[in-house]
Amino acid sequence: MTDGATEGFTVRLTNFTGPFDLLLQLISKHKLDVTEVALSTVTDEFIAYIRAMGEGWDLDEASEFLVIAATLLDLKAARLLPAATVEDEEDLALLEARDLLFARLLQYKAFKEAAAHISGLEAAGARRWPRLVSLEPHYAAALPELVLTISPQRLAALAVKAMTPKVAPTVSVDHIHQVRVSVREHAGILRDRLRALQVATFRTLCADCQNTLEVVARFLALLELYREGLISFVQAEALGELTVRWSGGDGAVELRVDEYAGTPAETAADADGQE
Amino acid sequence: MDEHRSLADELAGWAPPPGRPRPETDQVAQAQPAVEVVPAVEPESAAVAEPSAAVAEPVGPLDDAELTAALESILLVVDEPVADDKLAEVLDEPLERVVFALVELSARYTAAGSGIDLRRAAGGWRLYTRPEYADYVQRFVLDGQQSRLTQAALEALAVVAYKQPVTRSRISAIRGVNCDGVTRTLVTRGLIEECGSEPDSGAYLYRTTPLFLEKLGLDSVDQLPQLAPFLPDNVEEIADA
Amino acid sequence: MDEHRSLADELAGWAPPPGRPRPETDQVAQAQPAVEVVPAVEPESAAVAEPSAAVAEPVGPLDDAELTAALESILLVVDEPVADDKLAEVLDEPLERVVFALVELSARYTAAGSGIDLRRAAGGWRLYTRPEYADYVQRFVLDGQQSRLTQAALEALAVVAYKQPVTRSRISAIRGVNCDGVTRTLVTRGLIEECGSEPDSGAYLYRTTPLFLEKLGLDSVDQLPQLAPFLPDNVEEIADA
Repeated sequence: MTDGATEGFTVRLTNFTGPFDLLLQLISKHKLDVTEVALSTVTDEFIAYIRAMGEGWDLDEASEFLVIAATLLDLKAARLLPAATVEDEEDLALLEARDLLFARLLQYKAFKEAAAHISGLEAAGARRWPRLVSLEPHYAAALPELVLTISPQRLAALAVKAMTPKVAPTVSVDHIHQVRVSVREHAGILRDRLRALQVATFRTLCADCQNTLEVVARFLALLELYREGLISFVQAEALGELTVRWSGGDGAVELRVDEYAGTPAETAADADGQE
Repeated sequence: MDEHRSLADELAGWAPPPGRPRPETDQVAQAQPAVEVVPAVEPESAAVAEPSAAVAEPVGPLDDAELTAALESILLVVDEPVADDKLAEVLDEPLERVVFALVELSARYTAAGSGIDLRRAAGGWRLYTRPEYADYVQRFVLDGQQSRLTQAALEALAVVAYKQPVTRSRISAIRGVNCDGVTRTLVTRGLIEECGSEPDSGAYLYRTTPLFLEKLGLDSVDQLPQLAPFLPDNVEEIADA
Repeated sequence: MDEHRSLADELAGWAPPPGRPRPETDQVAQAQPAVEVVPAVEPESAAVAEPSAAVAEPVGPLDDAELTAALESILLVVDEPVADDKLAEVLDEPLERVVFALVELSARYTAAGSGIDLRRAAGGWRLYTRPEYADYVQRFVLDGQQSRLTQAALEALAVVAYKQPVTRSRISAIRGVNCDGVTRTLVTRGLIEECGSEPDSGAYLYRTTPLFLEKLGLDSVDQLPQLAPFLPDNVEEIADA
């Protein structure tokens, strides 16, 4: 995946295999247990890592990171408020979202530990080779004679069938040269679009993106809009379609979006200072 | 690992007969020199003939030493773990006797520090090199070594191992990332396979293969540690909600 | 046959030590439990490690028991007879010592009436089934043998025919399933054969044999139909017809 620091802020990314893995790594880096405090502690870092990912996103990955980032931001915001008793539906929904996140995180953690066990077995197995040699000639000669009635044409057809890709080929975006994009600009696009549509899926919102970097920019822009309380997210199932709902009202909305590192505009310089 | 230890337990107090005389075996050897000759004078006739007809009937029941030796010979030609009941059938011996002979043979190899290791894997028996000598063996195994699995592939494999049969979307949901690519890799490597589809969604279901068990040195997936201790009780319900 | 007798001559008057104690071997086994123990505290580091880096260099010279065990391990996986000087080179031991160990091992197998027979053949050493048990091995080999190829084997054969020379992992990648088993079947049936190995990976390459051409009634692989006329649209129908 991504390594090292990108300009603007310094983060050291180890390999992580998904949003839960990243969360767990961040939590363990702080030597914390999986608690609400831990989640709150790592929220900013989680989002920083997402920013640093830059290239290398695909839409499916992005939506899950986005949902988790949104939940984390919610939880962090709630902690900043004076502790209140659970009285309205919003609090309840937040608690549910938190429990679901904990549950999925712990479930993932269990499988990660199981994977470590399997890795150990695999390592031990790699030092063991099975007997696998050709049959001694006199046994091979005793095999019943092979009946092979296939025609060359059918063999050719079988070859074509075997060589026809079974899944839709994925288009690599690696070769696309890097374009500089502005998160602020994309936030503006999304604001206008969402105000008109009220509700749209993440996929729809990114339908006109020319490259991965633009998807990432839209993704970060959504986080910014979310942070401003202008939108909310709905996702029926994990990795399912992510729906974005406008909650900023009908009036004109001024965006306070800081630019990120690597933005073409001169505003990029102060990107790392934002909180 | 565990079954290895239990194997040893089973055999505790059992004394292998390292050097007992076996006149019968030698007699048999002298009586059947023709078998040594590589045939192939008329390979067609042998090939066309009914399999069973080509095979001479064995001469009476096997004594313990002969049974063990016959098992060793057969194990030398198997190219995948072979079930004990298949061995019993081919040798026309009671299953318990064959199993006992296999367990004893495995323990004898281990006790003698042999470079050959007879192991139970994926529901069968097969000869393996002993890990202590991997460094030497490696230089003779010319066939390209398969690269080790990535962390992502291991995680997906763990989900399949514990949740099988399971759909790709369920694997993805647990890992929080799309798993289509790693699932494909695991299928190509022969570690998991499709096994029908989910009635409601029509999505393919996946399970682990015997090769998975063999590569991991497991007899069955039941030997994997329980997942439960890692998990709070209600996680499944919450996550599925 | 001849070298078999000469082996016997060589060994005449040589007393095999069937049951001698080997404390060294047991110590070695106990000193290296890590190989068997499931570690995996930091799976990433293990998974990322270079295969060769993971291999510890052997610790000093081998004692007699270790040398014999190492030879057993190597001989278990070699398909072609392996020359004693190659074994000596890999084990970094004097040729005489290795030859002596091989001769002794062969004699020990024979004296113990093992079903495994270590013989010198074609200028090298290889493990064979002991002729006395050929009937059982043959019964096992013929059990369940089919005279027709499965659909999977036919498809793999088609891939080899058009992609040769090709590695097993490439066949698997093209077909999207593990093809190690069917590849072996095709080799056993003489339809494909090894033809060297890929320089980078060391993986064996396979090509079709003259028998394959004969069975298809072709003079050369150039006579196979061109693939171009088949459009992906109707591939399924034609192939499944």
